[in-house]
Amino acid sequence: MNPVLNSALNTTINPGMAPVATPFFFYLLAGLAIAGGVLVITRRNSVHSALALIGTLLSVAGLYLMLYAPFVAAAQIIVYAGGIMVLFLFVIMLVNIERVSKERRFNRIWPAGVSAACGLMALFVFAFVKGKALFPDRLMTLRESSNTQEIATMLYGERGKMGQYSFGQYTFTFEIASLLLLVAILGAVIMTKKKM
Amino acid sequence: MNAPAKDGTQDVSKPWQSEKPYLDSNELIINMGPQHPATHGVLRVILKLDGERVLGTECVIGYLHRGVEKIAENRTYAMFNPYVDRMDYVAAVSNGLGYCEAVEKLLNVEAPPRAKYIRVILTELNRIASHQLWLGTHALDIGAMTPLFYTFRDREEILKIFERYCGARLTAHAFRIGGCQYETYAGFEKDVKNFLTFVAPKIDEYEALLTTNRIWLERTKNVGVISAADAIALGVTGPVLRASGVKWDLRKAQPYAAYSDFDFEIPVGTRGDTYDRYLVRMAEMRQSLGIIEQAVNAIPEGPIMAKVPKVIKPPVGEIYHSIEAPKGELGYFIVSDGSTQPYRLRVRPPSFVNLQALDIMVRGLLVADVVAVIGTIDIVLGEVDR
Amino acid sequence: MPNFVMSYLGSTVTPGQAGNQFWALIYVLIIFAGVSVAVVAMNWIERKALAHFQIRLGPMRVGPHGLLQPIADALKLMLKEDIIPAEADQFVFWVAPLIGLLAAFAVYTVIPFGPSQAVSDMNIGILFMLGVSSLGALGIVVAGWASNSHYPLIGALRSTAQMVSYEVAMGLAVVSAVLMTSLNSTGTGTLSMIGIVQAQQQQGTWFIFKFFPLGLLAFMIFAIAMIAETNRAPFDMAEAESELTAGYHTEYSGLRWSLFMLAEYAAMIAVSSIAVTLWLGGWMRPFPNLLQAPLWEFTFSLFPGLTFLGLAAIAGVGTARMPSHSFFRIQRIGLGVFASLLASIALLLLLIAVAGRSADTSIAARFSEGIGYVYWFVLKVAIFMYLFIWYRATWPRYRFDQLMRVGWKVLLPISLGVLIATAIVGVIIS
Amino acid sequence: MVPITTFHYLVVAAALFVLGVIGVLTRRNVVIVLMSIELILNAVNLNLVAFSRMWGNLNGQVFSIFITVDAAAEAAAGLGILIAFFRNKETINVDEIDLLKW
Repeated sequence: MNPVLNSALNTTINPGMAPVATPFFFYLLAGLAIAGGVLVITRRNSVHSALALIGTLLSVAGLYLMLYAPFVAAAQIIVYAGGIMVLFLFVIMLVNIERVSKERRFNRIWPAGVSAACGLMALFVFAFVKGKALFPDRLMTLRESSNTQEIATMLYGERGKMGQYSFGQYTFTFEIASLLLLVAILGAVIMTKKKM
Repeated sequence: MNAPAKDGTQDVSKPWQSEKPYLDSNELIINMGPQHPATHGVLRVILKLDGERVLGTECVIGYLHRGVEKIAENRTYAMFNPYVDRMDYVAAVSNGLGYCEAVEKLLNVEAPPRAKYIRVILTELNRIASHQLWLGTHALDIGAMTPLFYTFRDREEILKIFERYCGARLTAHAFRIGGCQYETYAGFEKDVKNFLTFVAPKIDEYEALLTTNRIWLERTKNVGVISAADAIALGVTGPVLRASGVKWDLRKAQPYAAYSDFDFEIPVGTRGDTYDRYLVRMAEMRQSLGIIEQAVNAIPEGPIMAKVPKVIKPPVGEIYHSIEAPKGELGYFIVSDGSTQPYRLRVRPPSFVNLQALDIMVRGLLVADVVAVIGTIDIVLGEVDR
Repeated sequence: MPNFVMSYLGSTVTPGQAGNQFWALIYVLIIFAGVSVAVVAMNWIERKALAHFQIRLGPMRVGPHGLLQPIADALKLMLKEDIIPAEADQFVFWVAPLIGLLAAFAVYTVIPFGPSQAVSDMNIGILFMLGVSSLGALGIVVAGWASNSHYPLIGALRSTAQMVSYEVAMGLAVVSAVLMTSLNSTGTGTLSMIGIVQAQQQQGTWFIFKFFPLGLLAFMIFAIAMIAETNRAPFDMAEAESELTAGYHTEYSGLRWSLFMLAEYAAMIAVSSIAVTLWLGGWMRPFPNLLQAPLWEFTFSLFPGLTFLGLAAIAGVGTARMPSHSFFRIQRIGLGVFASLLASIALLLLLIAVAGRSADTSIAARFSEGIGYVYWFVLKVAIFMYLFIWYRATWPRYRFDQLMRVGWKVLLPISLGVLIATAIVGVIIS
Repeated sequence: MVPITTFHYLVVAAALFVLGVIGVLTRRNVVIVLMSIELILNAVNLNLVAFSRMWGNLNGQVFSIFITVDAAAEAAAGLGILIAFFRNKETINVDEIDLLKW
C-alpha cells in the first residue's frame, strides 16, 4: 500500500459536520445530471440538447456544493453555464441548424459505439467493486467557509499578509492556464475572421 | 417590416428558410417599408446590405401622389390656393406665400408693405414650427424621447397664433393673391412678442439637452456627410446645402416679401454631416426670432390687399418664382395662356430634390444610421409625392 | 411556538447559515413578495416620472393619479391571448422566459438587506451573483431563437453579445471592490456580501470613497456596465423600434411577455442592490462611526417613520386637491384610504422607534434596528432606480457597434487599470 | 438512508463519462460531439472534487478549475474550427469532414 494512502486511512477521522444536504438532494441532483446527459446525446434539435447540457451543468454545480466546494460550483456556473453554453448557443444559431436536423442523427456504426461504451462501463464497475477498500466511506471534515480563502492562497499565495509575497503552490500553473486561454482565443479569432 | 424581398424566389411563408445562413450573409436586400416608423410618412427605401453595411439605397415614392399639378390645370388661380398648403403640410404658410407671390409676379402686382410684413412674420413663425417638428422626430429616431415633447409644446404656441389669425392651425390658407385676406386680430403683435420671449429660452433647453450630449455627438458626427460639390451637383438646397458650407439663402440672394428690410445672418456649417445640419437649423431658428422681432416692431400701417381684379386672368406668359421654404428652395413655374386657369403649373419641392442626396450620404453607413440620415434631410412626403 | 419565532427574530445569523429551511423559506417568500411589489411600484414610478420629465402627466385615469395602472396592466396581460408563432419550438419558447426569470430572482438569495436579514450568507456571494446574472443572457438567446423569425433572432444575438461583453467589465469592477475588502487590518478578504458590508463598516468608509479615485472609478464602471447588463436606457438596442431589428421579445405576448418585463425589472433591482452592497455600504446608515451618540442613533431610527409620514402627507394633499366632481368621488376615497394606510404605517414605525429607544434590550429595539437596516438599503436602491429612469429620459440610444466599442475598448481597459491600481495601492498601504 | 459516500459520486461521474463517450462515438453533428466532450470533462471534474473532499485537501478542487479553463479553451477552438469549416462546406456533419485539405 503506498504510504500516502496509509497515512490517510488511519488518521483519526471524526465524523464531520452533518452533511449539508440530506441524501434526497444528492439523488435528485444526480438524477437530473444523468437525465440531462441522456437528453444531450439523444435530442434531434441541438438547441434542446444545449438546454439539457445547461441542466446537467447546474445540477453538477449543486453536487459540488454538497462536496463543500462552493468556489468550484461558482466557477462552474460562471464559466460553463454562463460562458461556454452561450458560445454554443451562438454557434448553433449562426450555423442555421435547421437543415442539418433533417439528416440522420446517429451514424451507421452506432452499435459499435454503444458496445464500446458498455465495455467501458463494465470496466468502471469492476474497478469500483474490486477497489471498495480504497474508498473509505467516512466523511473528511472540510470547513466550508475556509476553502474559498485557501484556494485563493493556494492559487496566488498570501498576498494580504503584511507584504510577505510568497507564491502559492499553483501560481505558475495558473499562469500557464491563462496562456492556454490566450492561445485558444487567438486560434478562434483567426479561424472565424472573414477574409476582410 | 415585410420579409426580405430577395431577387431569387424565396419561400415567403418560411422566412426562416433563407438559403444563406445569417453567418456569412452577403448581398441582402431589406425593405424599409412604407410604414416604417422612421420614414416620416410613406417612403419605401430598398436597402442593399452587406451584413450591416449599406451598399446602396433606392427610394420608392409615390404612395402620397395626389396629382396636384394636374388638378391646377382645371382650377382658377384663386381656387388652387388651398391645394398648395397640402403639399408641405408642415410648412403650409410658406407654400402659400410662394404661390401668391408667383401669381402676383405673373400679374405684375405688388403686395402692399403691411401685407408683406404680415407675410414675413407668419412665414418665419412657420419656419420655426417646421424646424421644431424636425428636431422632435429626428431626436426620437436616434433614441432621445424627451425633445419631442419639448418641441411640440412650443410648436403649439405658434399654431395658436395661426388659429387666431386665420382660423386653421396647420394648413393655414393665410394669404391671397395680392396680399392678405384678414387684418391682424387685435392682440396679434402682443401675442407674437409674448411668443418671442417664451420660445427663446426653450431653444436653449433643446441645445442643453442635445448639443453637448456625448451619445448625440457620437450618433451624428461624421454621419451622412455630403460635400459642397455633390450638394450643388444634386441641386440640394436649404439647411442641407448650407451645412455643407455653401452660403446660399434665397432670402438674401433673391430677397422677396420685405426680407430686404431686415438684417439677419445665414448660418453655415463646415463638414456637411448630420451634426452640422442640426447646428445650422438651430441657428436658423434663432435668426428667425430676430427677423420676427424686427418685423413686429416696424410693421407699417396701410391697406393689406392690392387692387386685384375679382376674376384673375393673367397675361399670356410664364414665370418662375422661388422662395426659401424651411426645407429649401420652393419654386413655382406657372405658364398662363391668358385664361382664368393656368396652362401648366410646375412645383419645385425642396424635399423631393434633397431626397436624391440620401443615396450618397448613406453609402457605407450602418442600417441604424439610415434612420438618422433620413431624419436629418427633413423630408415631408406630401411635398415629395405632390 | 412564540419562542421559536422569537429565537429567529432576534437571531444574529441568517436563516441560511442557521440551516433552518423553514425560516429560510419564509425569508424567500418575504423577499420575493417585496420584489414583486417593488416591480409594480417601479412600473408606476417609471411611467409617471418619465411623463413628468416630458411635461405630460402620465397615467391619471386608472385609480387616483394612475396608482392602479400597473395592476390594470398586469390583468390586461394575463387576459391577453398568448400567441405562439407557427413552427416555433413549443418547449424552448415556453422555457425561455422562465430562464430569464430564474436568473433575475436567484440573485436575491444572496443580497443582504441587513446583517442577519438575508436569505443566506454564502461565502461565495459575489461569485454566485456574477454566475447567475450571466444565466440571464441564456434566456434571451433561447427566446430569440425560439421565435423562429429573422429579426427577433438578430435582436437576441445582439443583446446577448452586449450582455456578455459588459459582464466582463462588470466582473472586473466587482473584483476590485472585493480586493478592497481584503486590504484591512485582518488581511483576509471575503466574497460574502454580508462580509463585504461589514468590512466597509470596519474600515469606516464606503468603498466608493476608499483610495479616492479608484473606488469611485470602479463604481462608475459598474454603474455603466449595470445599465448595459439589463438592456436599459442608452444601451437598449433590443427594443430600438426605430432600428431595423426588433427586440427578442417581439413574438411574445400576454403573460409570457410580462414575465420578460418582470425579469427585466427584477434584474434592474438586483443589479443596483449589488452596487449598493459593494460600494455604498449596504445597510449602513450614513456616518455610523462619527455620529455614535445615542441621540443621533435615535434620530436616524426615526427616518423610516418620517419618510412614510411624508408619503402619507403627499397622498393627503392629493386627496384634498382632487376636484369635487362626482366622477372623482371614488378616486378621492381611494386616495384617502391609501393616505391613511401610509399614515398608519408611519405611526407604527415611529412607535417602534420610540419604544426601541426606551428599553434597549427589548424586542422593539431589535425590531427598530432591523427596520433601520432594511430602510437604508432600500432607500439607496431606490435612488439607483431613479437613475435608471433619468437615463432613459435624457439619453439617445447608442448604435450597436459604438455600444460594443465602448464595452470592449473603453470600459474593459479602465476596469483592468483600476483593478491593478487598487492591488498596488492596497499592498503599499496595508 | 445510507450516508452519501465518495463511492456514490464516483458512480454518477462514471455514468456521465459513459454518456459522453456514447455521444462522441455515435452522433453525427459536430456541435453535439463537442457538447459530449464537455460532458466528459464535467465527469472528470466531479471525480476530482469528490476525491478532494475525501482526502480533505484542496488540490483536487484547484485542479478542477484548471480542467474548467481547459474546457473553455477547447470549446472556443472547437467552435472556431466548426465555423471556419461550415463557411466552406455548408455542412457540420462529422462523416462528411473527410478531406485533409480542401
